Amino acid sequence: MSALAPNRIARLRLDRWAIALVLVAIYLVGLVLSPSAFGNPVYLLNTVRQVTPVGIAAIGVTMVMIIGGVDLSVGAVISMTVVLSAALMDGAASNMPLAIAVACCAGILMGAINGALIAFSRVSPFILTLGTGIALIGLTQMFTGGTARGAVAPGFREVFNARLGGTLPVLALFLLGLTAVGLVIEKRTLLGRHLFLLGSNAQAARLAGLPVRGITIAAYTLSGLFAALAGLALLARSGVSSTQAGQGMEFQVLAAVVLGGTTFEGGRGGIIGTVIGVLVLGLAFNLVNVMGLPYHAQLVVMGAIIIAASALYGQLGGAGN
Amino acid sequence: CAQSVDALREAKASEIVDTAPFVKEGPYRVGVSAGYLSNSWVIFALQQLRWEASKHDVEEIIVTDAAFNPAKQISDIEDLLRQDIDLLIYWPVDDASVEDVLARAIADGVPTVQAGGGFTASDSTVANAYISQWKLGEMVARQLVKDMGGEGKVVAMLPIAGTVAAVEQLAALETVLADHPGIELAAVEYGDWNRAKAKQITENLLQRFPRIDGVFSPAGQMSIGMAEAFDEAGRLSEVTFSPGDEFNGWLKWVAQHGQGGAVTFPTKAGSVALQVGLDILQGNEVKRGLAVASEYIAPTDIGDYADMDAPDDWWATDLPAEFLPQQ
Amino acid sequence: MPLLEAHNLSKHYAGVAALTEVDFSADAGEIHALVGANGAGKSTLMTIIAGANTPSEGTLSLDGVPLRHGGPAAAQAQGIATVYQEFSLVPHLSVARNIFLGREPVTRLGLVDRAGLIAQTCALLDRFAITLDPMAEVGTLSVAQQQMVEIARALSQPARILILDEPTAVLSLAEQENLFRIMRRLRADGMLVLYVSHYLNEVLEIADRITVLRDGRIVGTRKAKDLQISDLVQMMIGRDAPVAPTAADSPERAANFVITYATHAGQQELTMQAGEIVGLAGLVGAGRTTFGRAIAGLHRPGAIATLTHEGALLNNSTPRQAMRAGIAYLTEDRKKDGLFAGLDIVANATAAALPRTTRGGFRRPQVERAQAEAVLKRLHLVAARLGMPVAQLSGGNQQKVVLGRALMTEPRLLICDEPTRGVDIGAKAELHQIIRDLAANGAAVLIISSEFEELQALAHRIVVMRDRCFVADLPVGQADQQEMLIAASGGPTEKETA
Amino acid sequence: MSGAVAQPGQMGIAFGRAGIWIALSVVLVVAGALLPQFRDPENLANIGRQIGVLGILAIGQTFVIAAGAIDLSVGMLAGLVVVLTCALSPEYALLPVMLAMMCLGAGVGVLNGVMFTRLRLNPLILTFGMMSVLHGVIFIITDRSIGRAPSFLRDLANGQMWGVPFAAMIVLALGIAGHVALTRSKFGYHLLATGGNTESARRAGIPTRRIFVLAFALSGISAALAGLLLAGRIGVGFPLAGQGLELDAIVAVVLGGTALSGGRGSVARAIAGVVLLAIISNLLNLMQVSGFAQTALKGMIVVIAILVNQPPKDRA
Ligand SMILES: Nc1ncnc2c1ncn2[C@@H]1O[C@H](COP(=O)(O)OP(=O)(O)OP(=O)(O)O)[C@@H](O)[C@H]1O
Ligand SMILES: Nc1ncnc2c1ncn2[C@@H]1O[C@H](COP(=O)(O)OP(=O)(O)OP(=O)(O)O)[C@@H](O)[C@H]1O
Ligand SMILES: [Mg+2]
Ligand SMILES: [Mg+2]
Repeated sequence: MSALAPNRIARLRLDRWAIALVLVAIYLVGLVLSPSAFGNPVYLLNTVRQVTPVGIAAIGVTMVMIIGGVDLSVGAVISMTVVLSAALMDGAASNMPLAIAVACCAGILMGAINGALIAFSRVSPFILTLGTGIALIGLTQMFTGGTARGAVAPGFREVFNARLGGTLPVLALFLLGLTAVGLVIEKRTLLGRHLFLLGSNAQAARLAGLPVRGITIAAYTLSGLFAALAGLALLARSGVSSTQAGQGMEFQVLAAVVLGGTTFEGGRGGIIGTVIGVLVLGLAFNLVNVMGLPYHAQLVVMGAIIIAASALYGQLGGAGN
Repeated sequence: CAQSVDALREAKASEIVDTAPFVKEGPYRVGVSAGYLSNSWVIFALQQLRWEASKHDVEEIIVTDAAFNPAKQISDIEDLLRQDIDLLIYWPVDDASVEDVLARAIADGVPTVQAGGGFTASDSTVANAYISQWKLGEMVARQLVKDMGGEGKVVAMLPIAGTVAAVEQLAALETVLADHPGIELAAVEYGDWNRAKAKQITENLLQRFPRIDGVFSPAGQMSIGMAEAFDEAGRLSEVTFSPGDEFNGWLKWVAQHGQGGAVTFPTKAGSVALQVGLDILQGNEVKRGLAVASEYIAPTDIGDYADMDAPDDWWATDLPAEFLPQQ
Repeated sequence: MPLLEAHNLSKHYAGVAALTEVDFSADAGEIHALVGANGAGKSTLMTIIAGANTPSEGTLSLDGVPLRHGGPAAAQAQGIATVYQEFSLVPHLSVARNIFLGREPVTRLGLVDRAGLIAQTCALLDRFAITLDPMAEVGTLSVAQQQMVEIARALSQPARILILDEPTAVLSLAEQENLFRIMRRLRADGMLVLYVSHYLNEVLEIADRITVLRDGRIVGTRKAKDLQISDLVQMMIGRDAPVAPTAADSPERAANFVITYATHAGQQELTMQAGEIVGLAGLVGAGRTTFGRAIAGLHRPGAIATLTHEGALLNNSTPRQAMRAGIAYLTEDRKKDGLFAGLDIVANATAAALPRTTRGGFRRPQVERAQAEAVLKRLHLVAARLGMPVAQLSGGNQQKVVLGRALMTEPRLLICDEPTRGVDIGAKAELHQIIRDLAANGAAVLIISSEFEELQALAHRIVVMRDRCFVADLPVGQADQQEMLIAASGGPTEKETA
Repeated sequence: MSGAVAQPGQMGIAFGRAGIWIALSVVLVVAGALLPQFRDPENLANIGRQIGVLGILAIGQTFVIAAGAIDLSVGMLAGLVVVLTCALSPEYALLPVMLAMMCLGAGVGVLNGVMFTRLRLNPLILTFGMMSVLHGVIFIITDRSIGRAPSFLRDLANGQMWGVPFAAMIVLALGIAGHVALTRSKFGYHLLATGGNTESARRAGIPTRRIFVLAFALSGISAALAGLLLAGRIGVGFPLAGQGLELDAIVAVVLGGTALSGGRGSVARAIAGVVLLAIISNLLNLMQVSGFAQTALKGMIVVIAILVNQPPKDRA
């Protein structure tokens, strides 16, 4: 019996926390370049508020990616819930519960459809969810006829954008709460363990008698639900519905999840990493913005940060091919 | 330079075009190639066009949507030409990109009319029903300078980088500011006609600049996002907003806050385009460019335009009920 | 001068020393075997020689000339051909393309000569009397057939050294005999064959010299003819061999399992008693795995197994249902559908029995851990921590974890497909004892094995399968190896089953 | 990528390979029978023109996907080529510009490939980052349409001979070359092996890193070629010209039955996928389906097509 040497344990920790190191590094760079911004809690919490929609959606997508899938339809689901809930609210506070409930159900339905199609076939989830996402965008546009219908109920935006004690935004709390929910699912429930088992080895999971299809559907359904909640958060943030609200968000979400150490192969990673990944992207975007780089330079820097951060992570032994 | 471009444009616009090769008997089939449809202004302009068509001898309107993809728009126009249309109305993703295919349309005897924000002087566009983004930008900039008293630090929020709208609005702003050295253009950002994005960018601008005196934002959609960011940062009082367009959400905001105002970006450009097209088909005298004028609405007069019961994503309009977009 | 010489080789994996200061030499024209317990470092040494692995320290030389490390391609170019312990085939490609991977013949146009490729493959397979379809996609072949593809690939190279890392673990008797013939022929041609195996009797039969590794160090190199199995075991594990196991007595005939197997060839039946261990023998591709998987709910067209227990029909329509009905299946391909490689030991062991440890959908990690620990203790698992990734365990210990998973479901019928493949002799005896205990506690056990000794040691009854049919059913006392081979390969048999 | 995996049944493959051809035939027959405008040779020529850019992109993408990676940067790369070609053409001769663009494409591809193999990055994330970088570079060059495509490219993209558009001929020629390279050349053999199981290929002595770099380089070159044709098609250096092309190309490749997990792939079927998408888009236009409904239908068609055209089933 060979005992494990201590440096192996240290190394494992390093793998897991690589993305946190990246976060700290970016933060320190920000602090040096713009102490007034990055030293200011109001500013930092505002960054959290900005990334809330992406962050919430990323929690759901993490669960899907743990089982080795991927969900590119989240952008479309976000757009759909934004439009749908605004249309149902129709400017009246009394409609709010109904609108929120329907939006969540729509997200769940879309997720369940994705999950069922994937569970009962052998198609690539990447292309399948790309397809269902495109279809959903079209359906949303048909529903609206091109103008964003409806209006946000009074108070909806105000409540979510309020700052408790003048610093802590309610939206950030919303993200925190949903992160906690996601963490409980991941770490403490049967489903959470099933996600990892299925993602680690689908064949073995089937042989071990796990309800593979049920797990798949559950994961995608959760992704749909979290995307719907992200849509509500986005509606709260932007205050207006738009058929393009979630356009392209799926790639930000994907970048964050992968940065956080959840791989496309599945079986590893987790929500903590994802949330840190989201924050890395948020801080990076703010950093280039605060530095006053023009729009196009921002794109270059963003791309470079995504590559560099995941390269650093890969070098530390985490992701990779 | 940009100013002279506009002058040149006006000169070119007053040319009389040769309609002889296109004259035809009705009823007409009209093809509409939209560069994009997922935008409420465009939807209203299209409804204006349909409304106008209902008053004339138009048998069918066929609409395609290129969803911002210039190559798809070329394909769309090719496909429209295969459906025996008599008139092609389009608004381009990019005006130069459709030139070749429009030339083929003309060779097929189908006149081409551009609708919306741009003016194209090329031979492959027979006529334009246009709103000058440059003029609009200039009006907005002048009003802003006036409201600010010619002093202070300004940030500009433009639509998608690279679009005609973004290019001409910026050119107009820079031209106006050249005469007003007291005003400093601190930052130019692109909010993609996206309220949430404009808001996020503004939040960062607020962090970057301890003081911002003015906002140049001709698109009302983005102006609201910006206003929310200023509001949430508790800094709404320090800033002067430029006029936006007739985006209903913005009009409502102006009505509530009594500042900013609006410069119209009339959706009736759609019906004007159809009229011009029909004039060509009927051999009437047609100028190469028919400008649909923008006008300034002061905050005090906004009440006539803002529809407090309609959604934000809505435009001041005189469309009859049956032609209103679905709500 | 020895053909191959290793001097002072060491290999460290993040804190684990797989090899420590190994000095090793082997000559042309010999079959040199390497033995050692699981994790002793045999494969590590082989992969380093094959160029697929870089040593942390030390040098290798060929004919006295130092080998520079240049990856597998360089090693191949210098005449080293390798059959790796883990599969190294590309499943989507055909047998022919796999065999000549990287060395495809080309036509004058510079394109791959497809006809030539097939022809060369056929010639090679004929020369070594290997029966394989050159056009078949490798992924569709059985494990044993895939192993033969790997061997054929190694043989297709002009080599001076052939490395075989546990080649016979998945082979059945006939292939094994053929392989030994081939090895002797290569030896006669002056080649060095490096041979890793856990089957000590095989090793003693075929090898000229034997090197024993323990914990990454060389214990010694001896002439095979000077050695007995007991000496080898002594060298490998540092103590005497475990007591040779014998077959247990037949149990009371009780609670019947009747298994009906429907194939294209028709329906047949197999009965088993609770407490009985039935061995399933057969040559490669006889269809034993397919049968076992069908019982466990992994049916495929033309292989449907239904079963009754005391007359009551059990639902085995899916693996999940089968598991609920008390049927557990231990896979022959641990890596592919046994292990959750990235997860820790507890997660692996409890995977099938998780609902038993949860309350209201919420996990109770302590309960999980305690239950896993209890089972794994019974199996004498050797691991530093229960929280370590299962992939870091040695093969035998991995097998124990997978077996532990099956035991946690408390099965009434356990199907073990090649349960001790790639497991060292010490662990093997332990696994055998566990299976016996399980049967003694009332479970019916079906053992699929290509190793006659294993079946003889464990089973009460041996069923022989040929071409998807049960062709003989013998009490273990009456089954001798000769007779089983005849039955398995299609000769006349004494007792035919229904 | 682990040991011996997927165990496809023969039936599944046979159908998987035929799937795209069946779909294409069905759509052709039905459309030809029901819509006279569709049969119109001019309309068919239009479709031929419309497959040019995507067809070329799909060829390059097939190589990368068959190698087990993916390249999201090709759309923006093509867009960059469009902008540069149009910007440079007025001043420089056509041939040097085209050569420079091919070098640019190859360079970006090699950069992708080297980063992929050396930094062990996930290809999706790597090329997504590269896409963002290229997007930025385009806008550093220009934020508006610039220049004019040389007339040669414009004629190439829009012209035809004997009723067959040049664009279709180019796709056909490159497609045959790509198909032969993937199915008959040593490089193709080694690429499919690398995609099927990288470690096995490496152990067989295949320089897998070089294979990946070459695959990405091919993808970059095909993006450059597609960009040149796209420049001819739209005639002007529009900065966003390439946006979204990468996803369409990937969809086409997958419709053609190439698995995203690598190891399988067919250039011919990828091009069939492109043709199918072009025909569907053409049909929806001819049938006057509204733009929004077209989007919805396109998504549903992708879903149905991949459900019908599934990868082969694993051994139970
Ligand atoms: N990639 C790796 N990372 C970390 N440790 C490894 C790795 N590969 C092997 N080891 C460790 O190195 C040691 C030697 O392993 P090796 O595979 O050489 O043993 P072996 O003698 O071939 O055993 P077996 O009989 O089970 O095949 C073991 O402790 C194993 O856990
Ligand atoms: N009932 C059946 N119907 C159709 N095909 C079968 C059937 N049984 C077995 N086969 C085929 O025969 C081949 C060998 O079967 P299998 O792997 O079950 O044999 P095995 O005896 O376990 O051999 P090995 O020694 O290789 O483990 C498989 O490829 C399988 O497809
Ligand atoms: Mg080994
Ligand atoms: Mg078997």
